[in-house]
Amino acid sequence: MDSSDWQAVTLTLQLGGYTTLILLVIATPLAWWLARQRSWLSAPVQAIVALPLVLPPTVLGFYLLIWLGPEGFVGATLESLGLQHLAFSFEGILIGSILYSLPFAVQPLTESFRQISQGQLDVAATLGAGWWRRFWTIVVPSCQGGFLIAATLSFAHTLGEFGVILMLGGSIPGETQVLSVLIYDHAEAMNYQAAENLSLGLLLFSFVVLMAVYTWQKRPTGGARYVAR
Amino acid sequence: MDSSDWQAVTLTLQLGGYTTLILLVIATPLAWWLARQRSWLSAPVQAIVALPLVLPPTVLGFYLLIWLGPEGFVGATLESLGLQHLAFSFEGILIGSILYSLPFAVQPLTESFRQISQGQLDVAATLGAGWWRRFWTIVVPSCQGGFLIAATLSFAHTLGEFGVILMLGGSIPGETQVLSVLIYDHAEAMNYQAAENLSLGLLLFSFVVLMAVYTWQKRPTGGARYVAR
Amino acid sequence: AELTIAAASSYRPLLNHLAQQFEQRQQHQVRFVFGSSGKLATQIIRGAPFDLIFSANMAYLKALSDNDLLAGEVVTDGYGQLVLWSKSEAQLTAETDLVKLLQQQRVAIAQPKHAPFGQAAKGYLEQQHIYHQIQPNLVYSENVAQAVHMVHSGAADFGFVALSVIPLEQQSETRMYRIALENEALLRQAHAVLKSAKDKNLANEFSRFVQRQEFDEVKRHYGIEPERVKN
Amino acid sequence: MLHVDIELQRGDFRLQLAHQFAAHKVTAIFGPSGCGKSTLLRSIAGLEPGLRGTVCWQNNIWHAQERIVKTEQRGIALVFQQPHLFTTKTVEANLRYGMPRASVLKACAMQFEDIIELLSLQPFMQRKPAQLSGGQQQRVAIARALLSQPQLLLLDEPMNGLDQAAKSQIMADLKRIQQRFALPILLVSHHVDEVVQLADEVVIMREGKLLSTGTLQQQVGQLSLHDEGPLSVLSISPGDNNQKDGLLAWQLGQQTLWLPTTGLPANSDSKRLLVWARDVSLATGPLKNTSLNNQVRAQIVGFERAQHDAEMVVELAVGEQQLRALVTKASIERLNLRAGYCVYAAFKAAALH
Amino acid sequence: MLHVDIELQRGDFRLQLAHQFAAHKVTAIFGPSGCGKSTLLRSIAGLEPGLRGTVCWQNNIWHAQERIVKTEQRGIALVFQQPHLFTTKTVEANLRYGMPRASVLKACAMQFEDIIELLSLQPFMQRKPAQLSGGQQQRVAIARALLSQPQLLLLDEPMNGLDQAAKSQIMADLKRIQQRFALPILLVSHHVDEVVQLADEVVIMREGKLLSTGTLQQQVGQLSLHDEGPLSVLSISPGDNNQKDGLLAWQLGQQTLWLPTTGLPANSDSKRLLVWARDVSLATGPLKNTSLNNQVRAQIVGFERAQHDAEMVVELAVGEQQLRALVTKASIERLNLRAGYCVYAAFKAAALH
Ligand SMILES: Nc1ncnc2c1ncn2[C@@H]1O[C@H](COP(=O)(O)OP(=O)(O)OP(=O)(O)O)[C@@H](O)[C@H]1O
Ligand SMILES: Nc1ncnc2c1ncn2[C@@H]1O[C@H](COP(=O)(O)OP(=O)(O)OP(=O)(O)O)[C@@H](O)[C@H]1O
Ligand code: MOO
Ligand SMILES: [Mg+2]
Ligand SMILES: [Mg+2]
Repeated sequence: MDSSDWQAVTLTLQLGGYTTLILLVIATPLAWWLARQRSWLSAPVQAIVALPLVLPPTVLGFYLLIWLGPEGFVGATLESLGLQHLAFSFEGILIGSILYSLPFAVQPLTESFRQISQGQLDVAATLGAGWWRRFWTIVVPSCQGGFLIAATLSFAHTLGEFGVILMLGGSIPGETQVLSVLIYDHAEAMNYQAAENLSLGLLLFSFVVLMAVYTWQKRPTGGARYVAR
Repeated sequence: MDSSDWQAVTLTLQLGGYTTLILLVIATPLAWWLARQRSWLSAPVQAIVALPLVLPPTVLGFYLLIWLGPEGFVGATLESLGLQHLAFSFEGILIGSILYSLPFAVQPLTESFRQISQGQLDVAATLGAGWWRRFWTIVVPSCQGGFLIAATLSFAHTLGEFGVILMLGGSIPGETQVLSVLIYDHAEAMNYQAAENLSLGLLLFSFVVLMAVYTWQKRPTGGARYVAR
Repeated sequence: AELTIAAASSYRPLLNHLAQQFEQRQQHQVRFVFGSSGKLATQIIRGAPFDLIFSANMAYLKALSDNDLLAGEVVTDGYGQLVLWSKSEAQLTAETDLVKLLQQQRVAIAQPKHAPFGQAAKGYLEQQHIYHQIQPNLVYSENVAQAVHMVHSGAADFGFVALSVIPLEQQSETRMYRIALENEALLRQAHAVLKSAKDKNLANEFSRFVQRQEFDEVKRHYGIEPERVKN
Repeated sequence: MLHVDIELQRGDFRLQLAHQFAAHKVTAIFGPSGCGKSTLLRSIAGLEPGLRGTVCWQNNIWHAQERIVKTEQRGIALVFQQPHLFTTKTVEANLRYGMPRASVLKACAMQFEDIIELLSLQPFMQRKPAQLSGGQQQRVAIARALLSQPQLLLLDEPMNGLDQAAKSQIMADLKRIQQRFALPILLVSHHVDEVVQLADEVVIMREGKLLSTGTLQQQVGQLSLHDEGPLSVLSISPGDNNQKDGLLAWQLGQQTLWLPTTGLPANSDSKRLLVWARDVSLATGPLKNTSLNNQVRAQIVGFERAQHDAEMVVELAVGEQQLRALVTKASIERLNLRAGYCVYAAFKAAALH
Repeated sequence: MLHVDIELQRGDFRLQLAHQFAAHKVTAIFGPSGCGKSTLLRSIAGLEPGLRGTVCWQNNIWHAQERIVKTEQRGIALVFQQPHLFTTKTVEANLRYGMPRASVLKACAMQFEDIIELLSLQPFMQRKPAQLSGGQQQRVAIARALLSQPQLLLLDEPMNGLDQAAKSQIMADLKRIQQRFALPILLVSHHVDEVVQLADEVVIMREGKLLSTGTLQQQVGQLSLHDEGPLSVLSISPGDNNQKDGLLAWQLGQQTLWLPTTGLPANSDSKRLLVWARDVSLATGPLKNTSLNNQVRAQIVGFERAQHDAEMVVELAVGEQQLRALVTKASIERLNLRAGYCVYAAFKAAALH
């Protein structure tokens, strides 16, 4: 592995980490709203969240490139504010990844929130716990599984995704060239050995991370089995 | 839209439909096992299921191409049995899609199964309901949300995914050229208008399907709100 | 009968035109699988059911030939034309100072690791000793077609692309600058009939068809120079 | 006949008991919170993984080392401590869940309409469980269990959350159904009145083990240890069927008692009379001019300590049977009550079953 | 002082009531299953969306059109009909959830150790709720509510699933705590004994509406309508504090009663004596030679129909107070009992609170 490989690794981890983090922050309130509010808007919003998935990543990347680029709606607005447009930047691929993995975070969380015991929330309220405390002490532990799925699916999907990132990011080493793009480049150049080495590394790393997460989750949470008595 | 577009549409729907169906069939027992058995194998299996996600789709497609192709382990075995190898065939891209979308089906279902009320299952058993009946009458309705997420994420992801399919299937019109590949192709040919038309059609169609599914799901299931009393 | 032809994206406009002619005259169907040369070569090695390959990169054709997958000779169709394409009017000439021009600009280039036009562009910049100055401005795409997208979308200001993939109506001389390469062989465009071809006769027929003299003008029109260009 | 000889470990808690439950009768399982009553019922139902030992039901092995019959094949119904209604189904669907097919149902013990009626569920049939009050949910759970036409009914504190009127009504009907179809029932309850009203046999548990077992009459002393104080159960047989002013004559050995008529089926079986010791007063001679019209001659057998220091439990023999009276020590002194003496015991019956 | 004037619609069911709950006292809410008791408590707690009307607590508006105070800011605790323990937390974490910070806690009414002790939770502190029996879970729920040091305690059938011993213990301590800190409690219960033991005021509900309200004494007649039969509550004051043979003298108007001493704090307040009508016997003169040592002179005020046709409820005046006796019509004839006559009423007290 040379230095550009290491750069790609760091960048990938950053992208995966930020994407997952930001997704959780965005998806949580959205999922909460979807799960707990019975508005006519829920179904369309849920559908729209899933839509980026159905487009081929490069095509999605192309449209994002247009919107976030200097001539696009978002990019132009940013530039008129004296800021940079987002094409070919880390911020840009971050936005792309977030958009593209959004449903993997929103959907499991929504379902998780739907299953919460209203009884426990009510009790917590009578015990003086405000919204935040209820959220951290009741919702988060009960929905641990949902958060975990949201996080691991988003993270894994961000690691592997490259169509959007390649198009939107331009694969600039150290800025937007993530590992998946690098592996793709190696494979495309029939540089199979290099591709395989990187792939194996990525797989191994991901396996270790996922294993750790799932093993940690397996800690008995009280054995649902026996609540029946 | 010309005839090759229509062919692609049919093919895409078939691929999406079969993938979703087969995924549900495979993922359900797997998720059940993961959710209900506390084996040391659960964490590694869960991690492995998620692994295909972290590879760039074309690279995954490349490895699948090797394994399913005439010289690969699977393909060679099939050929030695007088059958066809699976590269560049509909069956091949079906397997690829299934593998690639597996975590989206397994994970939400696992979490859903974890949340099932053991009390209700126990009661059903005492009322004479065998495993199958319990599954269909208690598990499926309680996990409706989980199944729905599994199905919609798998379906949407299969519609949009093209890296694996392109590599493994070779984009042969009428055989393995699905809509996402076609859109990609149109875009690549700078046939932006065609790509946009197809994309819009795909988005619209997906939106309608997803809307229908989520609206149907929204039917009140008893207002968890009031169970607390 | 039907021909399935694997072709590099830089061939797309030309082959579409030629195939139309072929179909009209021969009553045969031709279908294309366009992709990057590397991907196509990989697929052929793994048993893809293609009849011919049109590649923009001789290395991949050599790999196929090494694997004994070619049914005949490698036939050169011509040479690709590398151009620097601008998103707006630019009045580029040989005298233009590229370093100055490309300063603070985004320049799209196909990934030199595997895309021949990218390689060619990189080679050109190196040969001009300006690669280091320009490198920070480069953004990489999967292939030349995507490099064109990047310019087209307005996100990149310039792109090193193949003339053949620029839409005809946008090939105004004011927006592009043809780059004369030291070694055009780098962009040699060639095709070969594959061993896996179902109907070798038909495949050979198509191979001969595209070699006809009458299509030289067409080739040139679509950005592939059948003859060596002498400056 | 249900034979149980099991062992089960849950953390520190160990359930270990062997007992043969009477067929066709109601066995009450009684014991303090956490002594393993629910775990016992769940073990019998086949719901506790890791159970060791044997469970046999009428010559069928339900659980043994080599063979475990699945819960759903045991033909039982279990009303759990929580209603556990099927949340996604309407009340009606809940009720019908365990019901045999209509063709079989005709000949069945419990008819749909009767049970709905008994538990007053008519207004809720199309509701979802979440739209019911606690007591209403509990009633649905009971009805659902009964409608599955079990061979063996396991009830885990089934009357929790029911109001007194509903409870009496349901217990009476349950008893009626039980007797008509000789349905064996295991009943877990913390309420002596429920136990006394329904049970024929009593199993008392303590910390996962059997403390004692026997018929209700034999076990009355043990039940007494619980807070409601000592009590007695007297067997009485129908007298010459003289009915006077709404009172019915019953024979307690040689003596006659006049008790208000009850809705219980007036078959010739003997009935049980539950008498709390605190309701029994003693006199050295028959009392006149009092509304206490059931005064029986009894002999003092002995004395027992009572919960309160100022009181004693006087053990009396009425014919063959045992009666307990709770009186103050002051009264014992004043009346000079000694073992062997004959006294008149006056009481009002708390319940006739 | 809690003032409630609310309206709530749930499907066909409509809760509509206005009442001013006494401050510093225990108000029992009594009524058949499904009459809206839980819904009332939840409304007061602010847990029922769509509630209309006003809820005021000591001059603070908790709920009104323009202003709704959040549940968590009301300083209440509610023990729900189901324990609803936090499944992911240990018992200890459950208990500490609502507790104020340690610094504040020092001055608090309910100390951690005391409550653990009272509810015997010591052995379970590190367990998860799923590893507890039904009764144990219920106890944790009660402890958790008490430890949050509420200003107002709402109890929804809190004693469900508890055995008699635990129940008596907890009720006695609850009463003690309540009196010491003048903690207002709303108690939903189906058990007359719980109501009588704890309540000062009684609210009776029927189908979402108030049926009647009043002090326990006033409401005793209403409670009687429930199955356990008619009863009376007598106020007695401490006598000259003569203690004899473990018996304590109490004044019932001009007359003296001798009752076993109790663990209740022997302050100078008057106590309540609960007497079931079926435990009262009447005689035309004082009875001699009997263990019935509490015989009071009473005047017959009138007669009421009883549940059973063969019996009548005799209403008696003992000084200012009302006493009920359940006797057979046959006895009434035999003793020639008529309104205005004086009789001697003998009884054993069921409970002293
Ligand atoms: N996983 C466990 N670890 C430790 N102890 C357990 C576990 N599961 C159950 N127990 C204990 O087993 C005992 C028996 O529980 P069970 O539910 O059978 O009691 P019960 O007699 O039904 O009590 P209740 O009347 O309160 O319902 C309880 O003391 C409980 O604490
Ligand atoms: N969504 C609903 N639709 C129709 N009726 C409802 C709904 N929710 C509650 N109810 C009714 O409201 C009434 C009051 O319920 P609540 O839980 O307050 O009763 P309760 O007095 O606590 O009864 P219990 O003693 O059985 O617990 C019940 O009759 C119930 O059926
Ligand atoms: O042959 Mo390409 O289109 O430069 O990848
Ligand atoms: Mg229990
Ligand atoms: Mg209630």
